[in-house]
Amino acid sequence: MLGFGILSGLLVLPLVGAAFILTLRGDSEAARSNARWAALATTIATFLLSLVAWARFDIASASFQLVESHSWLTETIRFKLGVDGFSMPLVLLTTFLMPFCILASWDSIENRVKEYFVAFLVLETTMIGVFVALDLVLFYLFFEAGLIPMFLIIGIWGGKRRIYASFKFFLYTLLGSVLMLLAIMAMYWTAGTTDIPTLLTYKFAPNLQIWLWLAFFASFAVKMPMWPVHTWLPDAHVEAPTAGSVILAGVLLKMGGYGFIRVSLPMFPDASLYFAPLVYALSVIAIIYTSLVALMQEDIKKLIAYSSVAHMGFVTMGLFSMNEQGIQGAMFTMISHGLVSGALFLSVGVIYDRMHTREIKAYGGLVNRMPLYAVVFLILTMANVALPGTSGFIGEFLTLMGAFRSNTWVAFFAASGVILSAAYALWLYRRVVYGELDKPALQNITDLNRREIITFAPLILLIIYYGIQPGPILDAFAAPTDALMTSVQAALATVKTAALAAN
Amino acid sequence: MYHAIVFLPLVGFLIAGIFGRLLGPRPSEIVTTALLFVAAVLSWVSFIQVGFGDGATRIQIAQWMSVGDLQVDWAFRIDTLTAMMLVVVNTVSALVHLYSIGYMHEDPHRSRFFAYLSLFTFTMLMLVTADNLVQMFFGWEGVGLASYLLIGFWYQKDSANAAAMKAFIVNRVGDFGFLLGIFTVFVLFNGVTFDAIFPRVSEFANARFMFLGIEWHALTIACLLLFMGAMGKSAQFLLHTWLPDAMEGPTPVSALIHAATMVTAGVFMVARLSPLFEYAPSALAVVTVIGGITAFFAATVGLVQNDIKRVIAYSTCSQLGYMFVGLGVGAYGAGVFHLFTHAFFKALLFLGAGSVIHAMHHEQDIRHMGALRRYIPLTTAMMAIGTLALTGFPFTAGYYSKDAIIEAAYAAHSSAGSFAFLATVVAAFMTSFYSWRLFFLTFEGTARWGHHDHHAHAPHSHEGVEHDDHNRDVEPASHAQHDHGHHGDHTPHESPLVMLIPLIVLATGAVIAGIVFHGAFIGEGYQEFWKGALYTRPDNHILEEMHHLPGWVPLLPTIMMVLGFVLAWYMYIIDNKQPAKLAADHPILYRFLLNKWYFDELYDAIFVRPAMAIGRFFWRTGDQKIIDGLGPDGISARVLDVTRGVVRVQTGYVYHYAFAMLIGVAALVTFYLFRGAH
Amino acid sequence: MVIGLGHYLTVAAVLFTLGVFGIFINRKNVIVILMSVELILLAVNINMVAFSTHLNDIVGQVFAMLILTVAAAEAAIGLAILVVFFRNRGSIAVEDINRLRG
Amino acid sequence: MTVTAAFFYLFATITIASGFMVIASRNPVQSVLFLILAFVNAAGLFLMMGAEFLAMILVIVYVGAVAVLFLFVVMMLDVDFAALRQGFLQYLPIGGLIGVILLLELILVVGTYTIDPGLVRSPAVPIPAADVMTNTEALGQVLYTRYFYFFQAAGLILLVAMIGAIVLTLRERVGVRRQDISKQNARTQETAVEVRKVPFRQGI
Amino acid sequence: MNPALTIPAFGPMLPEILMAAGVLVMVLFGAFRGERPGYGMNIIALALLAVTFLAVLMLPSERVETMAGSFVVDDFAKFMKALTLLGSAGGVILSLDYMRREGISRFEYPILIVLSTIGMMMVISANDLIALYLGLELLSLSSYVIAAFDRDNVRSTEAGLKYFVLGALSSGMLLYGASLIYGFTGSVSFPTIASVLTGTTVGIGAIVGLVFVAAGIAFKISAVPFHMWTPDVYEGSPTPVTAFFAAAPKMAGMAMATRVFIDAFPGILVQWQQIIVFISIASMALGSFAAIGQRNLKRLMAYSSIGNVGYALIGLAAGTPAGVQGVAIYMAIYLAMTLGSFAIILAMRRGNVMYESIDDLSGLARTHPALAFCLAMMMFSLAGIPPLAGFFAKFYVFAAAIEANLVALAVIGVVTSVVGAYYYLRIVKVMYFDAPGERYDAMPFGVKFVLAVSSVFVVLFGIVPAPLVAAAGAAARSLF
Repeated sequence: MLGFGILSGLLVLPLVGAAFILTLRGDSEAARSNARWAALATTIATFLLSLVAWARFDIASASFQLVESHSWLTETIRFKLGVDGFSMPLVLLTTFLMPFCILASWDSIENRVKEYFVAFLVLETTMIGVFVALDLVLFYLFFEAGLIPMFLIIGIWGGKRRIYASFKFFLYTLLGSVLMLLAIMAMYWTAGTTDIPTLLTYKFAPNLQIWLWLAFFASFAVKMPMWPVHTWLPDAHVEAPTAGSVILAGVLLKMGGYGFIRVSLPMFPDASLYFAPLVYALSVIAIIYTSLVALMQEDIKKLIAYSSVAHMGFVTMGLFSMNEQGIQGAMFTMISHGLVSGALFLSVGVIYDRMHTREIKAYGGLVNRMPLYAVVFLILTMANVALPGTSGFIGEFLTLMGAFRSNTWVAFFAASGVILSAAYALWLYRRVVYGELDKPALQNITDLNRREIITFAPLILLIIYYGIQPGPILDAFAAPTDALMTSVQAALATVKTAALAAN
Repeated sequence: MYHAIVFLPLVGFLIAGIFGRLLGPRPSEIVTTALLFVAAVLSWVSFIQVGFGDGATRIQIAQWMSVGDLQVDWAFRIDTLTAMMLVVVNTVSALVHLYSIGYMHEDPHRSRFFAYLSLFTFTMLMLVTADNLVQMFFGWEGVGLASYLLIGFWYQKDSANAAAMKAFIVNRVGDFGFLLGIFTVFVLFNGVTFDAIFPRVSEFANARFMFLGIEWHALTIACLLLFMGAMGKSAQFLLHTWLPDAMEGPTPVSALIHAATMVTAGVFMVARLSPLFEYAPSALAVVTVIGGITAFFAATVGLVQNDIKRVIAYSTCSQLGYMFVGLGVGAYGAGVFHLFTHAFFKALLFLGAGSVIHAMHHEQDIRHMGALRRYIPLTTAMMAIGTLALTGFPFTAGYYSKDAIIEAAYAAHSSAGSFAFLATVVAAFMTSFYSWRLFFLTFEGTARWGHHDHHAHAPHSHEGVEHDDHNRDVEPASHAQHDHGHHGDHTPHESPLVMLIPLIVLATGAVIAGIVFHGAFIGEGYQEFWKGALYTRPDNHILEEMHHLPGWVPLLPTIMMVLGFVLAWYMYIIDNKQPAKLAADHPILYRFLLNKWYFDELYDAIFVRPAMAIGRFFWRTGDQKIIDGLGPDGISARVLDVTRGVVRVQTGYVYHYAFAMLIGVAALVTFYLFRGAH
Repeated sequence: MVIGLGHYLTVAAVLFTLGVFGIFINRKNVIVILMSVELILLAVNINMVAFSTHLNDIVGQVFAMLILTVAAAEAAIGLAILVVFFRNRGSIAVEDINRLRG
Repeated sequence: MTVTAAFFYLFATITIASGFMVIASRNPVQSVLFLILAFVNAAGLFLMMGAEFLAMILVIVYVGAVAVLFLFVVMMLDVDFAALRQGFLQYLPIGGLIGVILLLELILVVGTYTIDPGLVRSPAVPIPAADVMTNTEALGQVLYTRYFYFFQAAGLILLVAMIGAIVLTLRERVGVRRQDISKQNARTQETAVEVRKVPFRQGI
Repeated sequence: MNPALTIPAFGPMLPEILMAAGVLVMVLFGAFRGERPGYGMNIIALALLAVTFLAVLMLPSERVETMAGSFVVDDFAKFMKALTLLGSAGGVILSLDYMRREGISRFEYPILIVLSTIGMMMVISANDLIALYLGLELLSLSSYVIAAFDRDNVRSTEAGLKYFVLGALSSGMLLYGASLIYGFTGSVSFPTIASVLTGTTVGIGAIVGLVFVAAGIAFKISAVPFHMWTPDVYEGSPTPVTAFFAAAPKMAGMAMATRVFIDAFPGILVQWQQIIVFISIASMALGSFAAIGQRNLKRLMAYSSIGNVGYALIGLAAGTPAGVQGVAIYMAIYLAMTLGSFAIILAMRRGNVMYESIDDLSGLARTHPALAFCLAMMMFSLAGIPPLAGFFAKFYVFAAAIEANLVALAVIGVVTSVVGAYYYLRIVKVMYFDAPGERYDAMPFGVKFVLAVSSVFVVLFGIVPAPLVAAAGAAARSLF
């Protein structure tokens, strides 16, 4: 069919669903219901399609697969899609999380239902696009395009300070990414192409690498977000509707990490080595600083948001440790954090839908009336503190190990995050779930309903499954990591030779 | 078989955990307990096979992680050490399951409780069967989780929640070290499985390793880091604060987790890693010193505690110190042997205490007990056996194991060993004293439990300079059925049979475990029994030397025991005004001990409060004032300032506009004139 | 003393400056601004003619002539706009042309 | 000092002085008159440079039409000149400073005038010598041939000026009696005159 | 001496001739027909523009000079003329309903638009300074008149007056510069100037002349600091006129700037590059910052257009084929965005009242979802967010700047674009996040048409960008 393949299908399918929802007339309950079901069907279909892609994906190969390429802006800037071991799991994560977002919005979104689902479906396209783009301009296009639906989602369906939060989110991330755009152009003029596979083999001059790296870093660091450019995240999380937070934490934050692994590390290995200490420092600060900040939060979502920042600190630390454990661990952390933090935000959404507040103080003793919820929240909390047996552990362990191999100081300080995360997460759990149920408002709160159980069950199963059997995901990372390691080690070798020559 | 041993508890957990609410409490109890008994029986079978036959093996279950050169499998490493631990864990666990059927029979959340117990057992088994450090860490944290859940089982009690949290977080501090230790080992040996590490240790005997900018003896730093994990889990000095608080959990939990099994995981770990520690003498010295301090310190605190469980908890802490002393001086067999025997008598003591508490309708303060011997004679007898074993009465289990440690400490002939010897001997005296104090206050003397409204009388305590808030010591009265304590019959009653049977079984163990096994664990059967599971360097002859000590050394612990008993007898039976007088005469010391050397307050002051203050500072000042203030908010405010300025320039007057144009032109012309043309 | 190109250019420059000056220094009356524009155009014409003569090239004069033509058209339109403005506002003071600003 | 120079300085001085008075004079009528003076003297300068046609145009078109148009508008708009006097000097220092700087720079620039002599020798359309052809004729020669395009464009500009002036200022006022020639011509005695017989002593 | 009487080639001028002839017919027709209601004259004007558009497209694509070298046609001229004609057509279409309802519907309006368009096309094709000046004056004089077209409105006439006074000053400056260039190079013809001004012997006079010419051009495209008229004129003029100003003359102005700098002064690129960089930065910064303070939509669009010109000038500053391509693409996309935005402003009408304030958009997403969506897309596009057309516009100019090593310029550009995004977002916020107001009247057909076309273009450009990009590329190459 015109040479468009399965990845194009992944991009188009949500748009088709969105278009269909747009054609629904009226704002009756029936129309809303149709919109919900259409959105759910679309996201599930997309997920199934991504499974097909996964089935066709050869995990042992480090090269890009399912590639399709069409002329676009010019002959050198093409509409080129493809996946490799780094991106495929992220695509799956995206398509997997989307149905949950739809489910989480089932009852909680009451006004402008159609627009809401349209925004979400468009957002899905842009997210998938980021991960499958094999052209830097295309990558940037999707990278930025996601801002629009997310801006609307936060701004329209958000909480009290939604306008502040949405503007901060939009402008902050935009400011970060525009510099990346310039770097992409510089690469275009230097290498003559924006084709990612070609650029992966292109060797940029070390001096240029420094600048390019910094420009990309500006974008990815904000997106991750890394300390000290993280402050948009708590605001955005707090104000976003539940599903928005899920996607924000689950997928959008991963774009930064994906960018590092797709662009910064392999294309600018010299600069990455040069700046690794900086990234280490920021990562460690992020882990400790935001964990301490999380400890003092009074808002559940804000607390989880800060914990996300800390986890992303592990990701950056792992990526820049530049060894197998670090890189694969970081990638795994991204997947795992996608599941865990997504599920955590969903679980905050559960009580928010009932009580319409996220104040920790407003809760307490939920276990008395919501035992099931307590279990779910407990498992997620444990996954969040990286208890072995949950997926969170694998990532944290591997990233720490990777960091330890390259710098013990980093690992030492980052490992203290293990303590702090337990502190804030358990304290949250204690304040919200444990204790006597003495708040009058909570007396009639109900436990998880069937829809919510259906929402959480697969997430929790996966969190535990991947904690015990991370193989399916880790193996996908193995081949591209090897490829990456060769280029990084080549850079390392040059640096060493230069150092020797200098001596 | 090993699959069954390890996974049956998991099955029990899943059944009780997932279907518990459907099945109801009774089926959950029966299923989990039955499965545990099966596992326990199998454990004994394997113990005999491995310890007295040739059953050591490695069982691969599945791959876990494979990243670069890091290969981690789910696998069992079965050797004598493991088999011994299997026995300890499954036996005690099975008995505790059984006991809990009686103890918890009023609790509406029983199925959850049994699920947790089984979960704990499973993770503990994973820990002891681990064939690599990471799987051990899995079990390590898993038992931490189970401990957290069980301590916080009565979630309506705020103190229980706090204690659960504290236990988890303090353990995490230890795990922090454990993790770094794993990394160090991995960097050195390029592997985390014991099979990859142990054969190559000697290659790295003199290796150096840069850690935090200091060049260390590689194995020493690795062992120290790993030992940090052991300190956390085994509640050693500095990381011990969680253990007494953990008594907030139901008593069977205390018996199982906080006496017999989980807290000994640290001991197990050091024993398991004996090949590493053997090459890190400095690390061993640290282990010895820490163990000695713990033994002494916990014993001092135990002297003055009034909560029956806390006394036993400090006793546990102290005994764990003994074990580490044994390990630290190189007598791994002695340490592990003490672990083994301790499991029996300490579980016995706890379960006995539980029986007392049960009898007293959840009263835990020994100041409000007394004369219980007449009401609950069987429990009293069991407690007596436990106390005897703990204090090291000749030919009880404790006698063999504890004395072996004290002897080994003497035999080490090192400064650390000497220190430990001194500490353990003094601690032996104190152990005897507080154990008998507990016994006498509880079972002898006059009944002090008649007035049920004792809460109202403030200075009722006969030692009472001050005492803990009572609410912390009382298990919650919210168990609906359990209101007979207030308006019903106050007479203590003996516990049901399901609770007594475990007591009897454990008492048997406490009596005979030492006689039966000391030969294999530390005596002539050592080599055949352990078959290298505990490694000693060729130049480590401490077990030999233990048998060639001056005659007074083996006698010393027994003397201490007798002295302690006599003193307790004197103070609590003969002249029971003495304790209060003594406390009044030395208020500072008394308060110091009663408040556990003020460790909680100290940690609160140097860790908890600063962390919160820093957190708040980072949030309010760092994030909101500095980062946001200089970053997004500040910039947007500056942008608006600029905007106001720019808009003001647009005055609407034509001449201003023309003037702007003129300035533009003049500026450009001037620029080119000064720059000059090329 | 020979009167050369420079003299004419200087005169033009002075006139040009006076014209520009007249536009932004004037506070009184828009008509004066229109006259200032005429001064500017006159200065340009002087330049054009001077260069034309100097270069011996008639293009400059053609240009000057067209400028004159356009200047006339410009004056017509300018005065027309001025008149309609006056009809609406009742004033042609420069200070009064300030309804639109910010 | 030659006569040429004398005339140059005469014309130049008067041009500049009256140019100054255009912007400095308080009465717009005076400004217009000074403008006329400036134009006339500029025409003198044109003459000295050999551009007779332009000089004449300047006087005829500018003085005759444009300046008068100005005068007309000035008169027509009944402006209260007395009220328009404030604020003249308010921005004078800074404005004047920049103006003077610009002036000095411009003079500096024209002072550096150099040109490749080759360019002077190869103009696009050389000016014919005065004895061969008059300035007017020379202009006419190129204007309608080579620069025909400009001529047409200028026509369009004038068209715009016409349309613009009309569209802005022409008003169809109601109640204003206009002359309609065809109507006048179409009048006959019957339509124009009604003969009534007026009753005696009663009036209409 | 009789110069050889040769008939110049009229073929390349066909579009202009068509327009000129057409406009004369319209004048006569209008004069005889008088004031009558109806869109007759507008239809004729549109037809004329359409025919001319076709004529432009049919022009040969190689470079042709005619009229003694004063008039040039090449791909660049074709491209920009096509854009200009589209802009003018937009201005006419948007005015249809408005002028009638405001009671200022007169037949001169389309005539003046057409005349002005002729001026623009002359400017685009100008190959010497005289043609440039004449075209510019034709364009400007018509513009002054239509700015004041609502002649009974004090704001409209004030806009016209301001525009006129400052425009006259700017054309005076341009002329003064032209005279200096003429004097210092000996010619008014671009190719000759280019051939003279090469190498190292460039006198300061020509550069100062260029500065003055640049000032005149910058005025026309409303680049800082010659922009001051823009907000006032945009606000005061009748809205369709503002739309026209923002669309068509901008095209011609940028084309003029490009042609002058690239065609006439290629030899002194290093000199004029600094001028362009300076005014580009100033425009981007001022456009972004000042727009934040606005409450009036038309005024906001004025600052937006100032900022956009700054971005387009980045491409010019590069002075490379890629840069000119960027300018061409930028202007094409800007045209669509600006017409679309003004269409929405024109849709804000209840009865006889037009609403122009940002607050009047409040809750538009609830009352007019489609309208709000279109405006939101316009705003995101103007902010340069992909995948909307505005992103590609910025992409090409920034890419050109990077290629030309103007990194600082590009960085400042992207940073100001983020500042600019703020006020575009604010409009989206008002529409989507705020409480809805009353509904507006149904959109007239013309407005709807313009809005639909431009929205489709803006949203879907990213899918098939190649034709425009290729055309712009060809246009750019024709200048080098």
